[in-house]
Amino acid sequence: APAAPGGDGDGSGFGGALGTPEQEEAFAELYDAALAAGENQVVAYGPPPARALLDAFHARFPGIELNYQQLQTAERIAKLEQEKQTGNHVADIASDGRTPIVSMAVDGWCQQLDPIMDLPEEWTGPDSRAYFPYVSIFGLVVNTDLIDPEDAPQSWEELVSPEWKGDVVMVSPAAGGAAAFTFAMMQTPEENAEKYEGIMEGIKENVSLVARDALVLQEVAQGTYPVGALAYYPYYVETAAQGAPIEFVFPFTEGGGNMWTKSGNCLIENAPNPNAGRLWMEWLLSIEGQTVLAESGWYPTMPGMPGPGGLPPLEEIDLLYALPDEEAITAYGPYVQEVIAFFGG
Amino acid sequence: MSSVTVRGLDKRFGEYQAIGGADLTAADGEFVTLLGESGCGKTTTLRCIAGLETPTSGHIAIGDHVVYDSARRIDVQPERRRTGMVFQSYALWPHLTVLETVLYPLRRRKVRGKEALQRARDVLATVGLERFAARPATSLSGGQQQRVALARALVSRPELMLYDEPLSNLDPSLRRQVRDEILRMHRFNGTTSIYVTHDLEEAMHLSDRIIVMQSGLLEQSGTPAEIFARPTNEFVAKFVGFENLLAATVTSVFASDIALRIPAAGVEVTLPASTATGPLAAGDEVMVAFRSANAVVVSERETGGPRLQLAGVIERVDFLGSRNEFRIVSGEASLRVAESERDYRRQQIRREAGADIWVEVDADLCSVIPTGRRAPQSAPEESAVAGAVA
Amino acid sequence: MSSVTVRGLDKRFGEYQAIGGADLTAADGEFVTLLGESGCGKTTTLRCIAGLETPTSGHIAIGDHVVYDSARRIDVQPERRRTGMVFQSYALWPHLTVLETVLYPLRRRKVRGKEALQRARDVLATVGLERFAARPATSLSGGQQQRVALARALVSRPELMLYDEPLSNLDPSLRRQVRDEILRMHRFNGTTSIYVTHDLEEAMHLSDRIIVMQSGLLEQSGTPAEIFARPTNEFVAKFVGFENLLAATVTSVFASDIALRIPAAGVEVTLPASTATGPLAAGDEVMVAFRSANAVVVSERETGGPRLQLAGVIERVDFLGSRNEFRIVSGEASLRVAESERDYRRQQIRREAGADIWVEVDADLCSVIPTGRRAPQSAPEESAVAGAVA
Amino acid sequence: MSAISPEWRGERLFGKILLALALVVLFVLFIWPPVMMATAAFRVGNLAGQGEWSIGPFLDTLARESTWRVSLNSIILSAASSLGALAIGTFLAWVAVRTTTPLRRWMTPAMAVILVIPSLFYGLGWYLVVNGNAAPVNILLREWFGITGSPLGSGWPIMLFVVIGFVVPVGYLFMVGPMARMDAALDDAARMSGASRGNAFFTVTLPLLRPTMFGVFVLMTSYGFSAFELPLLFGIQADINVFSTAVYTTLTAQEAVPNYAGASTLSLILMALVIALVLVRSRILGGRRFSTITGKGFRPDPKNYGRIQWLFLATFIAVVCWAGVIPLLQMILGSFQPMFGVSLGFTTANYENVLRNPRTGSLIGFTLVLAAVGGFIAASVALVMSHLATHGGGLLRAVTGTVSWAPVAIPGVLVGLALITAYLPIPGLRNLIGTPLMLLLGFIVVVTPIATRAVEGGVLQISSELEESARISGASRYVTFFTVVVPLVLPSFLAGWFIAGIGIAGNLSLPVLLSSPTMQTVAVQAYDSYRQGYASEAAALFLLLMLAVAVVGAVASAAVWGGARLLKRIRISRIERAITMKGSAAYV
Ligand SMILES: Nc1ncnc2c1ncn2[C@@H]1O[C@H](COP(=O)(O)OP(=O)(O)OP(=O)(O)O)[C@@H](O)[C@H]1O
Ligand SMILES: Nc1ncnc2c1ncn2[C@@H]1O[C@H](COP(=O)(O)OP(=O)(O)OP(=O)(O)O)[C@@H](O)[C@H]1O
Ligand SMILES: [Mg+2]
Ligand SMILES: [Mg+2]
Repeated sequence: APAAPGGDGDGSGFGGALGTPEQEEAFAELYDAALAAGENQVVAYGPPPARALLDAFHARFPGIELNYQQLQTAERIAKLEQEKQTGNHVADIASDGRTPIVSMAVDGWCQQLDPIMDLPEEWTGPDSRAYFPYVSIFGLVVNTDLIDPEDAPQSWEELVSPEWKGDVVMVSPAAGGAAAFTFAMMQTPEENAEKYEGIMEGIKENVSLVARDALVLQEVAQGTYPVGALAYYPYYVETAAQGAPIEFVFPFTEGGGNMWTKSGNCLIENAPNPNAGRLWMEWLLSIEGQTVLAESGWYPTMPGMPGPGGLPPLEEIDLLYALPDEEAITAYGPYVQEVIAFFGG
Repeated sequence: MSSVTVRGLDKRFGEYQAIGGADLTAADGEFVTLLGESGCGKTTTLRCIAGLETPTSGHIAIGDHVVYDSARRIDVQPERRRTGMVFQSYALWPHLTVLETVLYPLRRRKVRGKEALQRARDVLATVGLERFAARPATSLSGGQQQRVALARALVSRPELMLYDEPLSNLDPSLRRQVRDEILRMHRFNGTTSIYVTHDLEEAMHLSDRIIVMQSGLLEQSGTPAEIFARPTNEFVAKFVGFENLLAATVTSVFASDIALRIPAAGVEVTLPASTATGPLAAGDEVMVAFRSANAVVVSERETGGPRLQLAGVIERVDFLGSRNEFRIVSGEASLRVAESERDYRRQQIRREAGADIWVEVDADLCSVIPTGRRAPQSAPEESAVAGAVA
Repeated sequence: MSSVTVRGLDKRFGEYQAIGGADLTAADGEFVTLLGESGCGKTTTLRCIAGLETPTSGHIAIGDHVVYDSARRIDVQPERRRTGMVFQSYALWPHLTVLETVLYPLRRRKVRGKEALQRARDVLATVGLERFAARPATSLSGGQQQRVALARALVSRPELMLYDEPLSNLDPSLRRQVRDEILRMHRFNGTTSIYVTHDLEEAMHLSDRIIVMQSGLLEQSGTPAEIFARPTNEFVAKFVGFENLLAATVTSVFASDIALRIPAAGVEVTLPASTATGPLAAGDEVMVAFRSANAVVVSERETGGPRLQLAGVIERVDFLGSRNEFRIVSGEASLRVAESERDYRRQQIRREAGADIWVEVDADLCSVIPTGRRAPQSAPEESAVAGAVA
Repeated sequence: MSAISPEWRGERLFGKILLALALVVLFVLFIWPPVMMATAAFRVGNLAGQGEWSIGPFLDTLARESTWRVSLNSIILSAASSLGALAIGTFLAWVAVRTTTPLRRWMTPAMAVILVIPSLFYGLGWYLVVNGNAAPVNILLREWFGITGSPLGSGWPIMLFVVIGFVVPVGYLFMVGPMARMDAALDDAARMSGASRGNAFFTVTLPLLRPTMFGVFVLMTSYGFSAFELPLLFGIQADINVFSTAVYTTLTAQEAVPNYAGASTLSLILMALVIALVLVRSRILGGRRFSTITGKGFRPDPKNYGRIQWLFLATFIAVVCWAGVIPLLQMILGSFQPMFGVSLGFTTANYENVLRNPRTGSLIGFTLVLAAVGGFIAASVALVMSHLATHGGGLLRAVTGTVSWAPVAIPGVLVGLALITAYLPIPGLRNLIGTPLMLLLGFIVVVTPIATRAVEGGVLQISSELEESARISGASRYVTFFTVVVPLVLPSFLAGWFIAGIGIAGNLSLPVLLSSPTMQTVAVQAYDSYRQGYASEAAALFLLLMLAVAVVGAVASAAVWGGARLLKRIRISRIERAITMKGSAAYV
């Protein structure tokens, strides 16, 4: 649980809740600078993170409010462009999946930062213009009233086999989103395409598709289907907390192909609240931030942090291979279209 | 069979009593005209018969079928009553052309194809609107619209026709022509017709029977000749054009004559008994009524023949081209006399205000109307004594 | 100052020419009546004067102000023309009560408070609608609505009043009463009035001048007496009630007489020169016209006095209460004669179909109307020769 | 012979300048965004309508088979559902105002409340009724026929059923105003001509409403193209994808760089459809107006149709259940569940969470004010434009027609983007972006076509002679407008206001783009919550909004109704006093 506001009382440290004393010193400086500049809010464009995170941050740094506005990539760019043209800057932070954030960093929307925490290069964007504090994973949920989690499918091949026909529910890739992206990643590069050949066809053949992520969990929790595929782990956490008889099964141990995405933030050029914005970005990498992230269902990216809910560490999982950041910006697009078209969209 | 029987018809609009217990009948094939003041309930009566208005109470039968009976909770839908109606407000459909409007009732009655077209064209020709067949009905002139409304009602030849002032906006020659056509169709199809008009001549021409209404009640019913010659009360008399009504007292009643005193004009007169429109006894208060066109203005009192002679002074003369209209003061009474062109040319008199003249009316052109019927005890009012003018 | 001058008024609705170059004037304070067939453009003319319709071309001035001129692109908005109008279709506002409707023009003209109320009440009393003041105007009976429309127009006492058949739905006695009121107001306020009606008597009563229109053109204009006694063409003659029109040829013209031959009836007749409504020469084709009321049916030909005498056979008699209407065949011509109640009683003749009689008309009750004006070369048509009937 | 007064001439010049100015404003606000969107189909850049010219994405998109498939699906879905909803809505509107069916006075309020249900929860509500083992429909099927699974859970029939149910209230509310203003005599005349009740309805009543019905049909069909949530919920399992999903996925599929050109190309299809429909409509109607409010004996009284009215009532109740009660009950139920639609017991935590949030109150307040003000202005703009269109010449009619249809050609998913990219280069507007004022402006642009459809029918019904008689009575054009036109068109105006207001309250894309992050509406907030997995909380929030709308609506209509009655009483008694008591009590 987060420490009491203001840390241990001497005003400069946080009792090791965030990191080393030097790091905490830096946090405190940033916090003071933000308050001194009257930066009492951070405006972020992107999907808001779990509430626990916001609460923890707010408790740690009172007086700074986080305002998230959920925007699609196109919308965000249009809005930022407008802010740039009018000089009326509103946004401090852009928050999104990997490729949009990388492409923003490449296009010069983001400020270069020097992370307080020792974030590995792998998780900083180009020129250190973005941080990727966590990774989201997608896996199976099973209804424990209907089947034993042990008996759940162990690989994509098994999942899409006729054996499970009618028992698996998944969000339809036809509406885009992570599902479409999963199968796009299975198409490229060539090795992936070979490795996962036939999966997409099998899905279409044997898996029931629904419109929304939330419905997958709902259907499984309700017991209409015993297995739900590509369930978003943080949602699972929330749902299980409500007492639903479900279990998360992760990872696929045979054949790999476990779906993951990394999420990032960047500090917008000319952000009106640069200190507060950066504070939020840095805090997400702090011990406290990473811990809360893990509790909320994400894999923290700082080295040495445990995975969420007792899942194995990220390094041990056979993840679906993804193209390098800068290549990914443009390479997946056509495949996503293809997947969507394949599923009738 | 499409006689009409209305009994005890009562219609209220909220508090307002539009019709109070009217009885009305029309025999099969009869042409009945309703006459009455503006707002007396003519339209409402027709609408009740048509089924467009639900009476407050009463009984209506068309032919053998009871179409409305408040006691027995019968209320037949309008389209089942097989009636046609010309609406006073035309009620033309803005979305249809003239021809479509006229074809509409035929379509509804399953007359189709050539026959329908032929009938529609005939009726349009009758009302002189053939040229306008393709125009939207509501873009026509007022009179043309009225004719469309009429054509629409006539075309389907219903057994019972209800006409609500169907010719009020037509010019006289067209009106005469269409009126004759209505009569022809009425006779030809054996339709029963109920007709509302304010034009007395039209009523005379068309009707088998005329019914005079006053504020929601039927006042008198009879053949045109009866109504026009022998109105049984003051209201009807005024309404059918007896411009001159003089209060009088019966002094004595003989076998074939009645002696009267007209106090306002200060004269005594003896009129044939046949002029009385109701039973009379000595002492009765009556009205002596005559039309302005039936009186003549002469400079010298003539003798011979029973006649009403009143000395008077010309108050005003209006020269109306084909007719002169005099207003004459005779004692306390004020009279109206119309002089035809021929009469005008026939005699030379001083036709100007202030001239002393005599007004003469042939005895049998007068009507003696019993009064005080409605309120028998009431003393004659001031205006009545003074000899009122319409 | 509110005289009206209309010059070269032209109005098309799409292809359709409703008015074709009409000229019309009304002097300040004059009461002008437009007469004409249904659909001849009366309403359109009034609407053009009021500014509700934009003429295709022409010039309209009210008083000194040009309110429309197609050449100079002037088109003054209706509300600035200071006219009042009674709409043929009433045009009442469904959301206002009778009193509010009548107050509306006063409000717009900044008459407020007691005065407005007083004026509204007066005008409502005039049309007999005081009791209905609180009712929505459109819930009234047809005649009542028409009176509201009239009251609304009268209440603001505009300098120019346009009346479009304002009394067509009223009963005769009410009509007379309101008509007199209109005249009183016209005189009292010095209003200029243009009035459309189909009721000849109304026109006679009210007008200083009557204008007869035919299909978008003005045919004749004159005082009521002129129009009624001396129509200058067949159309006008028919329209003002000359039911009998006989085609004739002028055989010779003397100083004070005209000799004519009427081929249809096979007679020759000499009429005073004053009966001619236009210049004549021997050989001209003319119409001899007379009203049915001015002819008498006699059993024996009388002598003495210049008169038109036509032998005939009764075809049909309609007994219309106060009047008998004869249709008589005389040679190839068919005639109408109306016999008044008085005439009826005066002589005993066989009044039945087939009876041989004489029709007589005093010479100076005839009008001799030059024809062939419009299409001078055209041979007289069959129907014209046969002595047409309206 | 005085020439025309200089004062008059001045007014004319001033009027012309004013008109020109108005035209420019209208063009920039209404026509520029769709034009920009159309050109964006041919440009590749990081902002819509900017960057390099290229025809590539355009050709690519059109070459895709799926483009045409989804368009066809959408055409079928939107045309069929608009037709169905319009038919049912029109019928119910007729029942409500032209018959004496019991409870008819409750029909409009009921439909108004139903209209407030957001499509998301309407869809989820029905989804839960027909999908899953616990769904009532499936339980019945299992019990009675032994059918398992969710056979009725997706596919065309259920999709049409659900979509029609969703738009029925819209159809109803569009039609009820014009329906209320029909002279009963027109119907009477048909009955006297031998037409039965049904006959008269189909041959006279309906044709007279053609101008309104066609307009509403075109509008509903176009908006059917923007249907997102419902086709997604009920179509995707059956592989039925629709246009709006395609626009969305085209735009976002590339992830990093939005594919504006592809999305704009798709929207050209909608644009073509709208243009075609509008042309067909004006062809069929030919600029005719069927005036049903005349100045001669206009009596719009309802009629008693006898016992069949009980059938009407039953139909009404069935429709209310279908369109309102069932999804609403699910929504209420869901708002008390810890997880929406999953039976894990009940909790009030969702409400507590929502109410604990200090911003909930201002959120609801802001939404209500925005909807009320925006709806009012849009309805007013619609009223003025419709009125001008019926009176002005061909040019004015063309301009107002275009203005009232142009925004419809932008797919709902793109509306926000289209407006922001179109207004961005325009100096005055650019500075407004991000302020509530801009949001209001954007909403007015977006909902004016909706309001216009509701209002124009009412305007077309007013016979021009009613205005003419006012002019002759000395009222200027403006005074006539306010004293004659406005009172007569009021039912349609109120309907337009309400529908436009609901359109604003339910819009998701404009607040996000045109306003600041702290100025959001309930719909945006609720939808965000839903996307984060807090569906129950979203339901709770929306129910609170609905409650607020109902309370405000009830209070407002009670006030209006009571006020109107009072006013009428005062009017009548004043008139009576004025008439009876000689010379007393001035009538003001
Ligand atoms: N709005 C219109 N569109 C097309 N034609 C019209 C229109 N208004 C009038 N007309 C035509 O113009 C002619 C003249 O119409 P107007 O209303 O002036 O006749 P009117 O003399 O008043 O006839 P009535 O005595 O029947 O009222 C008619 O033939 C009519 O059909
Ligand atoms: N719908 C209504 N609501 C209230 N009152 C009405 C209604 N219809 C008619 N009335 C009233 O009932 C009375 C009779 O009306 P009706 O229309 O029958 O008169 P009418 O004899 O046809 O008169 P008119 O000759 O003027 O047409 C009138 O006083 C009228 O005001
Ligand atoms: Mg009537
Ligand atoms: Mg007219």
